[in-house]
Amino acid sequence: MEIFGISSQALFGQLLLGLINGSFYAVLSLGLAVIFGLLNIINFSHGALYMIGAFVAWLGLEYFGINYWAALILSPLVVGVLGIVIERLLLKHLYKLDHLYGLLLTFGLALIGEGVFRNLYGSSGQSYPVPEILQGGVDLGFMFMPLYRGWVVVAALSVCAITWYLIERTRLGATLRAATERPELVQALGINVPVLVTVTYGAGVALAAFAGVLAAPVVQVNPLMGSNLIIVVFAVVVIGGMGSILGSIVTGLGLGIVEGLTKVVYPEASAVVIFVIMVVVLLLRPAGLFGKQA
Amino acid sequence: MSATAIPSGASAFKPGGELLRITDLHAFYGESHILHGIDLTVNKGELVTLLGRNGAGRSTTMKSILGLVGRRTGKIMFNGTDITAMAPHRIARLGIGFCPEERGIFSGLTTEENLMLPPQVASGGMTLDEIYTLFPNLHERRHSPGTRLSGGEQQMLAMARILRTGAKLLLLDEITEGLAPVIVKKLGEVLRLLKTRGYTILLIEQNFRFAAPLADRHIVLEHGSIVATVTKEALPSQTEMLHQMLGV
Amino acid sequence: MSNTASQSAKSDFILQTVGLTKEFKGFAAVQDVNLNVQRGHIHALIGPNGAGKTTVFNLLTKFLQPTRGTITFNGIDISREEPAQIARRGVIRSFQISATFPHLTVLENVRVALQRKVGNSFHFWKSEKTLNSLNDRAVELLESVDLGEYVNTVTAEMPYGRKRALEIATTLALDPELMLLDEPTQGMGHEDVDRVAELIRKVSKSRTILMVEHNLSVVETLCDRITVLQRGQILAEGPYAVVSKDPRVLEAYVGVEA
Amino acid sequence: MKPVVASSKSQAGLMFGLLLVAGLVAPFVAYPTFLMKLLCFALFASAFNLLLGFAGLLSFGHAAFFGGAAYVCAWLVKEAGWSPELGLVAGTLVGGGLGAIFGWVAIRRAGIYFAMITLALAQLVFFLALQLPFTGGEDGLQGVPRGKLFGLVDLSDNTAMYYFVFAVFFAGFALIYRTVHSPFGQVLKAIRENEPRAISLGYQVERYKLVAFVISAAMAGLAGSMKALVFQLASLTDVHWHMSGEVVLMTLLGGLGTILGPGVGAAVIVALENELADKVGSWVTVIMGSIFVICVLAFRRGIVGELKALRERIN
Amino acid sequence: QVSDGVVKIGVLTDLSGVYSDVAGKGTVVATQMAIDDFNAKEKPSFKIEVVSADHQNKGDIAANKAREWFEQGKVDTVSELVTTSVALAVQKIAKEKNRIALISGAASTRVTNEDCNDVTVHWTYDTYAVANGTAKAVTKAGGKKWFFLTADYAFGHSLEKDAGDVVKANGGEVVGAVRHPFPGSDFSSFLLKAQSSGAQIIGLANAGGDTINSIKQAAEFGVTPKQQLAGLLMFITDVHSLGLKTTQSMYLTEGFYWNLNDDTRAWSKRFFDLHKRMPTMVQAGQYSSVMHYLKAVKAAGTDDTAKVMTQMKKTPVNDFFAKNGTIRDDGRMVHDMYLLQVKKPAESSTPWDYYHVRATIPAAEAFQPLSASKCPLVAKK
Ligand SMILES: Nc1ncnc2c1ncn2[C@@H]1O[C@H](COP(=O)(O)OP(=O)(O)OP(=O)(O)O)[C@@H](O)[C@H]1O
Ligand SMILES: Nc1ncnc2c1ncn2[C@@H]1O[C@H](COP(=O)(O)OP(=O)(O)OP(=O)(O)O)[C@@H](O)[C@H]1O
Ligand SMILES: CC(C)C[C@H](N)C(=O)O
Ligand SMILES: [Mg+2]
Ligand SMILES: [Mg+2]
Repeated sequence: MEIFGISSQALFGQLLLGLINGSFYAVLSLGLAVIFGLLNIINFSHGALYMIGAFVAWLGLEYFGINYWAALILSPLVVGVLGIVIERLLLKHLYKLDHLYGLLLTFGLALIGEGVFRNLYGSSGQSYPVPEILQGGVDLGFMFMPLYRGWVVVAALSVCAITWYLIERTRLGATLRAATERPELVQALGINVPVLVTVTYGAGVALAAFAGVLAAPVVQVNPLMGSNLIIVVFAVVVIGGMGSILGSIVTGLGLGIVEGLTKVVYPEASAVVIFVIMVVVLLLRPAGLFGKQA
Repeated sequence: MSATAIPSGASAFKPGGELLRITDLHAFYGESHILHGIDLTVNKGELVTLLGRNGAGRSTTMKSILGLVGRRTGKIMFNGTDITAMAPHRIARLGIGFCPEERGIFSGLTTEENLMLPPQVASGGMTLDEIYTLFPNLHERRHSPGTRLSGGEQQMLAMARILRTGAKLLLLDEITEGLAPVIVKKLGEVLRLLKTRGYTILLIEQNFRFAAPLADRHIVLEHGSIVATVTKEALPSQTEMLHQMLGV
Repeated sequence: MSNTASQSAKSDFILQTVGLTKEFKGFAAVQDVNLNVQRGHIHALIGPNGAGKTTVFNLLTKFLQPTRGTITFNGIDISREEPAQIARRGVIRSFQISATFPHLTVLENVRVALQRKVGNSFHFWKSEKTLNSLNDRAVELLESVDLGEYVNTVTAEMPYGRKRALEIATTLALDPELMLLDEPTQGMGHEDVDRVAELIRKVSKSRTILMVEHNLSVVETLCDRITVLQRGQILAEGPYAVVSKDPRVLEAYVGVEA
Repeated sequence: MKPVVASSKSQAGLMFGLLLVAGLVAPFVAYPTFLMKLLCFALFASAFNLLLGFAGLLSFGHAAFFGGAAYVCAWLVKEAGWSPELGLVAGTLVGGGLGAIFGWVAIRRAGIYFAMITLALAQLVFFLALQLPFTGGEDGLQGVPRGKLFGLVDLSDNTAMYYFVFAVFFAGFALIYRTVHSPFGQVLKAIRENEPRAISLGYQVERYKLVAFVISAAMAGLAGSMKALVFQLASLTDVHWHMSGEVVLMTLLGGLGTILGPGVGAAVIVALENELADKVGSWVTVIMGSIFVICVLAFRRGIVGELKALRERIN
Repeated sequence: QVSDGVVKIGVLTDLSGVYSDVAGKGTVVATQMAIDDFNAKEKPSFKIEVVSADHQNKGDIAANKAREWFEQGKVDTVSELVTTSVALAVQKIAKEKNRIALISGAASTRVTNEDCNDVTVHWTYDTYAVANGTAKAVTKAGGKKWFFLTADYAFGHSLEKDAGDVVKANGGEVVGAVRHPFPGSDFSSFLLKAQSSGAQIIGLANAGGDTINSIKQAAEFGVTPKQQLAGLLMFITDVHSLGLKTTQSMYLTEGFYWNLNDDTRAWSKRFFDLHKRMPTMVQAGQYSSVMHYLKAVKAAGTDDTAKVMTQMKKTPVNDFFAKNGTIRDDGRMVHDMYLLQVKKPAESSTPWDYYHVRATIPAAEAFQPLSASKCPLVAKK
């Protein structure tokens, strides 16, 4: 069967791969959005923390025999704590300054993170095995779908859904949303906003680490794995509208699929399609697809 | 509305005695010097109003108590604790509820989420049911976004929000602003009720007629300084002077 | 002139709005405001906090886009123009929160305003010394607001009250036909208030002024006409003597019933 | 009354004089290729600073102008046989042209958004440089001949090349200096200080920002094409976002909004990279990152800014 | 005379990236071994120094480093230069500065073809040689329909072209190709393309980490075993990290295998003691080239580029790496190559015992003949 002269097999296959990539975009941009919402900081080190998340999983397996499933919980915890330390030690001092300083500081952190791991482990990448029960795959007719990739989509979507639920439907989330609107007043009502900020940052980077662990068996665990991805994710966040939770999830998945589609139709453009969409969106809707108009 | 719905004040707050003492308070926004040495005390169970023209510094006084102004000097004691250098949330948790003049309803939260936002700081706050009995409108609209409420409803919400927490000192900034007379009347009843239950209230009002019968004392500010204090007893003889000062 | 103006036709209104409305997500901050400012007047806009005064200013200068309504300046419809264009027509505003260029010197602050009319503002290849020809005029303006001694001070280092004075000087530098002042005496001590009030009176000679002011004594002494806003709508309008007796105003703004 | 600070004129003269002397004797003291690299980056950082330091716009996409121009210049000189000086002119124009496009899209947003948008646009340019047929993909354009200046001076001689680079740098730097200290620069500063106020005085601020952006991009382009000639190659490194980050670092370290700061910052970073590369290997990135963090946290005025502050405190 | 009495060798290689296993630190070790052996045996009158640096597989970094070494560091020869783009860039600088480039790791035939010059020697192997070995063997074994998965840079292009030529020359057909970014990490969408192309053989025109990942992901996506992979350039380290289970029966072509004969085993054992891994052909070639260079300097009595080049070219190479190897005028060092097949896990008896040697490709056939060369140095003959 063919659609527009493209075999449906290739089309569906690429769309599915796009969805898998989109899952990573979604989880990463979700973390960025959560952080941006409350701290007003574009967390440039998000990609590095994603990479560190993957490395923590790899190191755990290599040196302590910690398996994938444990790593899926442990690594976000470790990285979350790292995030908390970063926030308490460094970011805290920047809130009164122009928000650009947050961007610059986290950029510096990204360089440090990447550099340290590059020195310790080189940039050739370490391979992380697919966990036993997710090896193999299913034949979907149009393509052979490795189980693990299917799991990535399921896990990413679940985490997105949980995060969305936490923020939009719970008391904690309500507090968070209120603090995004008027931090001072929320504090005056007796809520410890500084701690909330710290925890939020920790949680946001834990999401990055989670994505990192998910990615570990898919790509080589490699110090540079986050640095190119993150720019795309920035574009996703800009397109979705900064700070919008639902926006970042939907846009992340959507753009992954669009990218997949481009690979079928005009592969040369697949690397840039997201940036092109970003420019178009900005010209038409400066606040992004889901952003509140300024 | 049943009076028994409101439990009496917690035992930690013995009746009488001083609850809030402000000494030589100066406050600044950036480079403008707003308060020029305020001294005032509020006793337990008292209702004190802050009067003054627009821009006299009444809201600033309140915000200073909670540590919400850019910079302040002087000393603020609450229930025997020096709170001058405390973080705002810790001050609030000592039992101070704040209802800001711009109401501060969160648009991203539903009415009920707004209501549930402030944490319980002491026992003896009202329950959700009691609050809904007191303000039936809020019950009706509890699932709609906070800022979709009418101005009056938002004002009720802002008040109700701090009644849940068990705070014993309420800082109320222009709660009748822009409200229909019926609601104003209702708020008057609520305040009276709160008073009988041992709440201590610091009230900013433009609407002198609303404030006069409720208050134990009136404090008048002008250009960031206290220019007069009038007790309930002295009020009849001094009303004329107050009107003068308030620029009528 | 104010004599003839009061009798003659509409064209003596330098600024008029018809049905001016601004809504923020369904909340009407300014509603159906018909404002008429007479040429040569000092016109005050008062009202409780949040009444929409600053919003009106923002609409008049197009820092905000009106949801509805038209604005005419000198008989020209300016409802669709850009902020900078409106400034070029001679409507210059000051801000509620002091608006100077903090790291430029006081002289440079005024010169930036003077420079606009010279038309060399895009000349990046010329030396800034070409601006020195504006110094005399700048100093003159500064002296008129008693800032002569501050000429070379970096603005940030001046006391607050002097900054408000500088703002007025900067505004005057453009020789505006209509000056919009948002709470010019806010945050000032008594003597500064008097000084600024005096200054406003002085500069009002050849122009029209629309000001927002909470200080009623300033309003009383300076203003020819007063518009009272409440919750986005005009509550009352007229000379001070009339408005200050209006029971609705007393209730809404002053806070007592007559 | 003499309101303008009298010493500023002679100070500027002194600065340019010293710069000239230093530039002329430098090759007798240091390795010319190193100096040329330094000058290219000093010009790049100064151009960047024009935007961030004097117009308050943080572009995270300046690599696009630097690298884009490097590619165009390299291609024209190598494949089309243009002379080096024409290559530089073309590179400058390309930088400016790209700047106009970026500016047109980005200037409608401010702050973080502006940074993000420029970053993403630069990424577009990066992919173009990777994929367009004439860019040499991963390899870049190598073996670009330095050629003969005006058909006369053979630039393959390092000393000759150095003096050419220095002259170009000096001219570019002087232009930036002039822009900052021009009527236009005054308005730019005013906009940075208080944009709403500038608007209310009748300035159409977006136009000023756009012009500043274009000048900055053009000078970045000049620096990039010069780099292409010096090293005889244009490569993906030049258009990579790390390059955009590096120029921010140079500017921040040297002193944002100071005239000499970016040059000083560039010198420090280039020297560090040169010195450290052999000794600490790839720890260089970690060191760069740390400098970034330290600058942002404790040293926001940068080297020149701190020195200035120190001098003022002493006076 | 040797300038300053010092011969300085620069090792410019990938110390941290995807080719760091293939070349990397091991080539620095091999260089040092060569120098130590040379000093011990030949007792030269000059001193020998080494510097090394990481070029991160980036042509510009390499070019800048080489330039600095030549201009400031008094480096006489720059060596190794894994990654084609690096080699091509540095080769040009060497020519300009009139110093010698000894290339071991880089693969493309461009080094001695279009881009040849008279200061460069290409030592170990090239894309023609490996394609000629592996692609020919696979095509002859019945794999006629090919699809290429190509690393998108000079090396990949070169390998794809050379292998495509061999496939066609042997009666096969190329049905398509897809180029992936270098270095790549996720190959799934490219593999999907390869899958839907209907080719029998997917030729991997990439190397190192990229090849390893492509092979793994091909298995993950069920591309293999329905379609077969041909690793056009694989090294023993790749087989080592993938394991015999994944790679069994694959054909590959190398210029060196440690377990060929006593000489290779002896040298490799020494190398293993120092580096804890068996040598790749790049590392062995590095030793061989440096040794040959040092001997030439000694024989010529000078480090002058032209004289040393002449000396190197007129002396045959005879060591554990090559028997009767010669350096042609285009700079190509020609020697025997080996067609190898990966053992089944059961067939491997000792660690690193990975290959069956299926054929020795004689020097004369292994490399592109001079008659087909595009090198200006030999074209007009
Ligand atoms: N955030 C702020 N920044 C600068 N100045 C402020 C700020 N908030 C208030 N002010 C100024 O401080 C002074 C006192 O303000 P405050 O809000 O305390 O007045 P108030 O007595 O509550 O009167 P009202 O509420 O009627 O305006 C006023 O001049 C006001 O303009
Ligand atoms: N950008 C905005 N978005 C939403 N609401 C706004 C915005 N700007 C102003 N408002 C609201 O519009 C109303 C009018 O505000 P405005 O600043 O005009 O009041 P004002 O009369 O100037 O008060 P003040 O005397 O305190 O300066 C207020 O309720 C304010 O919260
Ligand atoms: C070690 C290698 C595989 C290097 C690669 N073949 C190249 O020349 O680019
Ligand atoms: Mg107030
Ligand atoms: Mg206002």
